[in-house]
Amino acid sequence: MLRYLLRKLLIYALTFVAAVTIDWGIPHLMPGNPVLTLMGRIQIQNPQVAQHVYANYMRSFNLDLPLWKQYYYFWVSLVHGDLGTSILQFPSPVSSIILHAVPYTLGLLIPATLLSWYVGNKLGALAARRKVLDNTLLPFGYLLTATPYMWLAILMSFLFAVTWQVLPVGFAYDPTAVQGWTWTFGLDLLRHWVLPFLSLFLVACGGWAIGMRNLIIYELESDYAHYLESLGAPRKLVRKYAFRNALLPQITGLALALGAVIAGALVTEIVFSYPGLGYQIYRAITNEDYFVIQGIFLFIIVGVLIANFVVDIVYMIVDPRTRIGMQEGGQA
Amino acid sequence: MSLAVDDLQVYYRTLRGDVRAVDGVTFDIADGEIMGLAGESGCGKSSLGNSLVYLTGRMKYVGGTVDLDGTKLPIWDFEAMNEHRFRHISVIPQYAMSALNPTRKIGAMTADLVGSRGVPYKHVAGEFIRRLELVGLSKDVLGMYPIELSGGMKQRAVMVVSTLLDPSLLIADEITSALDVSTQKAVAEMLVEFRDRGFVKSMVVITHDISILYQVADTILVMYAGHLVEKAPADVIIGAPSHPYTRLLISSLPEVGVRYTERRLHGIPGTPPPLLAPPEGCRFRDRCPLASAKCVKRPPFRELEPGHHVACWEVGG
Amino acid sequence: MSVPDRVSTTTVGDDLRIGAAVPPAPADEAKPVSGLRETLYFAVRNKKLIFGLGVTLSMLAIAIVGPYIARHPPLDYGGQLSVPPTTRDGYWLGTTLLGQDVFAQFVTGLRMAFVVGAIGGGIAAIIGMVVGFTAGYRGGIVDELLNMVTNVVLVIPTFALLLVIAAYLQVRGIMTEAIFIGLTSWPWAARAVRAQTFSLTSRDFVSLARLSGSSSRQIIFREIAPNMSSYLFMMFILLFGGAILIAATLDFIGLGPSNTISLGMMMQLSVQNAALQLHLWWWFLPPGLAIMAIVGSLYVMNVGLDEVFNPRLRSM
Amino acid sequence: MVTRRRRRAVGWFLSAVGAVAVVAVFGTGGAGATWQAKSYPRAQTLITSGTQWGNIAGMNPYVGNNAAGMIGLVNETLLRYDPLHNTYISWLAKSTKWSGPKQYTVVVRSGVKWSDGKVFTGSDVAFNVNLARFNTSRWNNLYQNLKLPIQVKGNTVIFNFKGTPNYVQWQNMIWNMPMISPVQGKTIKTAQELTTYNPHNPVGTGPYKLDTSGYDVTTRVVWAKRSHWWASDQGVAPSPAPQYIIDLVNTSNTNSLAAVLAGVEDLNNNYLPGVNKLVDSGKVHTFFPKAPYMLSANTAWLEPNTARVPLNDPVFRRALGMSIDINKIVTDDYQNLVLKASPSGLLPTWNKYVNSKLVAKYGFKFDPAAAKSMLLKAGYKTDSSGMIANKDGSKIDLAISVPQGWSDWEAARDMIIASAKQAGIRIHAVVQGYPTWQSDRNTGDFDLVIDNAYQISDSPWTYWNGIFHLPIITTGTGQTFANYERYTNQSAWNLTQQLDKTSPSDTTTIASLNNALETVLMKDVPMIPLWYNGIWAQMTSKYWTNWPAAVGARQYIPCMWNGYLQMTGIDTITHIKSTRTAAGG
Repeated sequence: MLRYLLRKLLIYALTFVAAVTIDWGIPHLMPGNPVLTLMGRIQIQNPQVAQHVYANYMRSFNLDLPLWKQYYYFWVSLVHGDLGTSILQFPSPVSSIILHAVPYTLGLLIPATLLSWYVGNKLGALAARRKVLDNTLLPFGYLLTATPYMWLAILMSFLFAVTWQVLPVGFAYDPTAVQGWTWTFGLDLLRHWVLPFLSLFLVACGGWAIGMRNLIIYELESDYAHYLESLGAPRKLVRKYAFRNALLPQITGLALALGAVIAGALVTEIVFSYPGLGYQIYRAITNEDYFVIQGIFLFIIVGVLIANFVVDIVYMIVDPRTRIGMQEGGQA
Repeated sequence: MSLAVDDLQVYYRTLRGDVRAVDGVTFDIADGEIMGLAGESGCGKSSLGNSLVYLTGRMKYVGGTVDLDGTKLPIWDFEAMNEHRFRHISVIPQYAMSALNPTRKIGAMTADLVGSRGVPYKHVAGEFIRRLELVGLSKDVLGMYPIELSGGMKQRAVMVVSTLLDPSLLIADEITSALDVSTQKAVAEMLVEFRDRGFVKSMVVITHDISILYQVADTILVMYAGHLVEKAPADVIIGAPSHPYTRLLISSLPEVGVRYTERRLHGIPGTPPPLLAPPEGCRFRDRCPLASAKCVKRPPFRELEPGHHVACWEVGG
Repeated sequence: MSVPDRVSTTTVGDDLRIGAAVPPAPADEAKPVSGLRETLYFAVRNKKLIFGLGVTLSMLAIAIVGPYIARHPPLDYGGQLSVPPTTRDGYWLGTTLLGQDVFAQFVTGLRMAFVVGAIGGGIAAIIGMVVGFTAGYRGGIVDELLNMVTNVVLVIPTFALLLVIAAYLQVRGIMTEAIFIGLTSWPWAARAVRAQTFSLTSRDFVSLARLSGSSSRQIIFREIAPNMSSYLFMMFILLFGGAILIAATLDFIGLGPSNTISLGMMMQLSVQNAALQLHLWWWFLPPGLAIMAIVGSLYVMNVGLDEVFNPRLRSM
Repeated sequence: MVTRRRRRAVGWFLSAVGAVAVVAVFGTGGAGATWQAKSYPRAQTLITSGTQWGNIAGMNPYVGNNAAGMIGLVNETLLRYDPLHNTYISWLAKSTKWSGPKQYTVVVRSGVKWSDGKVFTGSDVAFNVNLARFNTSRWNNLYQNLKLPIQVKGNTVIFNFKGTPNYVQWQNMIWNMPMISPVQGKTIKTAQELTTYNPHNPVGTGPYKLDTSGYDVTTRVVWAKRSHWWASDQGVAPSPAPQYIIDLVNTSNTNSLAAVLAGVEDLNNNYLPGVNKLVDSGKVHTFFPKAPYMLSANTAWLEPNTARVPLNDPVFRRALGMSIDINKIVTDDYQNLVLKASPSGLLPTWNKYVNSKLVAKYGFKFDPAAAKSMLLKAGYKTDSSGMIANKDGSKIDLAISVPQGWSDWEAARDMIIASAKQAGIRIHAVVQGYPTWQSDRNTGDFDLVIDNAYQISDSPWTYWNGIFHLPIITTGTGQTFANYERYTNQSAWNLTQQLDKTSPSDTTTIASLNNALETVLMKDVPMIPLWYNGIWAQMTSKYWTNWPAAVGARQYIPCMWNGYLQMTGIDTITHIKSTRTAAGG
């Protein structure tokens, strides 16, 4: 058991290093020179001076070093939690940009992902139980999963914000709001949170419902279900087993979803001008603000890895098959 | 008289019409009798076995009656049958290897199961453990997941679970086919043991493997293409079969313990007739060395001598 | 785990429960011909499948024919500005704020969607199967390694890589995008295939094949793959739909192809050009609806197929 | 029932997580938040947007992306400039004058106080000019020409120059250099620190100060009105009505437009495609009630890389210019929100420098056919597909690039490609993100780019300098601020420098120099003027009225852009009236 955990940890460590290395490589693979962007903003008139300042910045961004040194220093500063400085928002450090954006994104993603998972699975289980529901509920499920995040966002923005003007078009809170731990501000946040949340929640929910429905139907037709039935076990018991076994793959799905939903969050935040990570990535990508891209992707990588690891553990606990399999050395 | 089946007809619904897998079958099983049910694959023996407990989605009850200890089994009614399943008639399925919920400990699963049948687990727990030990499984098995058991162990566990409520009839479907010879022997002996200890009153053991039946069965019922061919005490079937098909069947056994399996009988040219719209009369006649004009009429399954029934015009005059 | 002590070929034939695709029917019924006939029989009677297929094919038809009947090149700025749908001079879906033909853009976008779906989904499916089979069948260290590769691909945010590519290719085509999507969207497929293979590998008949000394490749392609064929096909369909959605997202954030128009780009441009505020609904509604229709019908079709391939689900 | 309980547990868990997540969002609000519950009073708050893209980088006036409005609302300038009337407005300086051929004298207003209560003096001016000693200051080259130390006598500051002063640049600096408080600025000790300087709450002389509690780098900056402001105290300007000015970070043009329509924003300085429709339907208003709707901010031009064949040939450049259908760009792409550029490209505010005779003589207009025949006459060949080929017969396929995602420029690019084709000139588009586009432009790795480097100013010199500046830097940074087209014309550059060093009083020389430069531009076509980008400004009257307008007294620039408040942007703010409360503040 412990051996298994250690091995997993090792694997994850390796994955992390590999991913981070690729992440680091990105800016260095890019054409164009970030420092020139900065120079463009300082507008130095005297060419000689410009050259001089240029050299300074190249040094302060370590861009004048050989690659292996840059890589080395990248890890060094990483260990010190230093993710570098934004070019576009010079001199703001990348870490502060992330820190400002993270709460908004998590505030959207965590509820949207977990609630959609929970509700979706519930609905799916219901649908698998009753044919009526299966034919009424599921079609919506298909439509929802098939909807591009941004389009649902556009649609809702168009209806609720632009046409009926019942909800704000964007931002995280009203421009005139005074921030603080007050109900007024809390409600204000919620009002701005509803549409982005819904557009994420609905799309994901449909997917989970369909997945669960199909899984349960499979389980209901499996050998153990038939055996129970041929021993006269009531439908209830069989369904109970089916539901619990069908839940397992959905747990893995959850981990994968956390990774995938970032994209959804990105476009949703763009449509609703929601100042989360997604919007920051978008800004950084379109402006090739390398160090911000690097930092945010690093953040995502870590997040996804952790999510996967947690799910591995959870899975190990809830699914005897993996647990036993791994006690016998993992090969099954 | 434990089981009395009278003119039972169970068909498979298919696109091209009904497949007459069980076509007018009549036989009895005495109390304490272990009846072997033999025949090539597709001869309907599994269908017959299933139809007594659990009509799957595409099996259709057409006619006939099944009486167990004098009460008529509503085999056409899935819900009504529940009452009898497990309590009076139980089954060890072909797929015993995968019959247990992989994510539930065997003890817990059994508890759920008997509990759902209105029997408090604690009433049977002791017996359960005793029987597990009887089949050579320690009580630790209760705390194990199926994956932790070998194929043979799972099979034995299923045997015990299926018979936990002392049904009067047990259907054992191909339970030995996945095992090696020695294990088969063991399993076979356990079946007998179960009967002798009265865990079950009587049994139907479905298998290709006549050699196994020789070890366990009191009587053997041979089927061919959805019809009964011959029923007689085991030694008679092995030693002195009278129906031409049975004879060929036995003679084609190279030696006891080796199976002929899927291969069609070498000795006999031709194949069994299709079971959709099968020909009238004896279904074996095309391949039968003794076939005569009479055979176009279906031969009755008549008693040659006490306990020995045969369906053939040509034998026993 | 322990392989059953010894296995007889009979179980293979008689165990009706191996592989969801084998219908539980008497032996004489399980002949391939009738199997195919049967599948077809249920196929033509399966509402979900027919519906899904119908919608998808009609979309495909539009994608193929559309560009020929469109009266204006999709990127031309010829027409009047922001005209609502009209029959006049072929602006059936109206024009954009800058006077481009929405219909032309729409049908071209549809075509792109199918291209991306087919190529992207195809590549992803192939990689996913190779990785999944190997990992699931070999297990052990191979499994762990492939798992790691899968995870790396999984955690590397896709845009990052595309960003690099984008920066290099100053003229990006739809193919680039499709291939890119294929190369990055296979992980879940690999995991699914792995899981399936994993469970099949522990089945008696595979163990048997192993015992009877067939090579891994033979086992995978003769024993395992056929038993999952329907599953794999359905997986491809899902990847197909997924690729279309991913492409839409990439195009929407401006990482799409540079030399053409796509449904995602239509959404991006309409949003950038204030189509919402100016109520130019005919600009931003069609692309989303189309994607929803294609991908949605693919999913419905998928479940339909599932029911067809897997008789146990027909009862539902 | 195990499962029942477990599922309920899951339910609780999830809702708990959800709650936490929501709280997390509250939390961000909490960052440096006050504990009072009220919101900023809308009726007394002016909400603007359109200047700040991406997070607010901070409070450093020497690097871009500083909080919008800081220069003008907090850190003021010695003079202001009104481009619409071409006049300077004495601001922190009571007076400024060229007190000698090599001497400039600034007399600082008395009675001006910093927001920290200290008195604003001449030495504060000297301190700020002395910041130009750091080579990271954009005025460092002017500083090189100063005799040190700067003489300060009370409120009088005297600058003596080593050589002939760069009159134009110096004057330009005087109305653009923000006065930052020496108390805060004294921490700046190195060139590097000048770029990383970032006070928590900048001390200034202006009418507003930062409301730190409302400041959120991702979303907005909040300026709160100061109880006293020298200008209103001394009757130089009315006291601004808005108690608060909130500038929102830009997210997307669309959402800005939506915000304007929803009355969330009072003044928006984004380019909003199709806004003309909303002006015509009376939903928003602009400086001009109809086309061109907007004042002109700068000249968008097509930069040919004059170091490359065939763009090194003036004839070809001229033909290229003649092959561009600018009218179509103006009407279709910009829906008449912009003006077509004059052949010289000088902004309308510089009309007085334009010599119509020269324009008639050297200017050109859209005529693809003429362009083609001109090229053929000049010895260009045509290739198999009938397109223009080089004189040696080699194929011509020019690459044109605009920053990716600038949708209006992308449309313009496509229109240029289309119309050039009529003249047989083959052009294809390349897609680049802004930084790549920029570094390729700076290092000369391009054929054609659309660009607009130089904002409206007090002298065409900034414009000429941008076109003719020499020498061409080919290493490292390449061209950092001018002459990206790499046009090498020493005499033109000499004229430009001469203009810089001509005393503002010598108007005749200035006129002739400008004419000479116009002539070079129109004859040699080092770059091709396209259109004038607008000073995008959409205003709504839900909460504020009395906005600037083309007719009447209020001819101010309604714009918060960096550098525009010290033009007449601040007057816009001091003159608007609330629709809710009694007029004034």
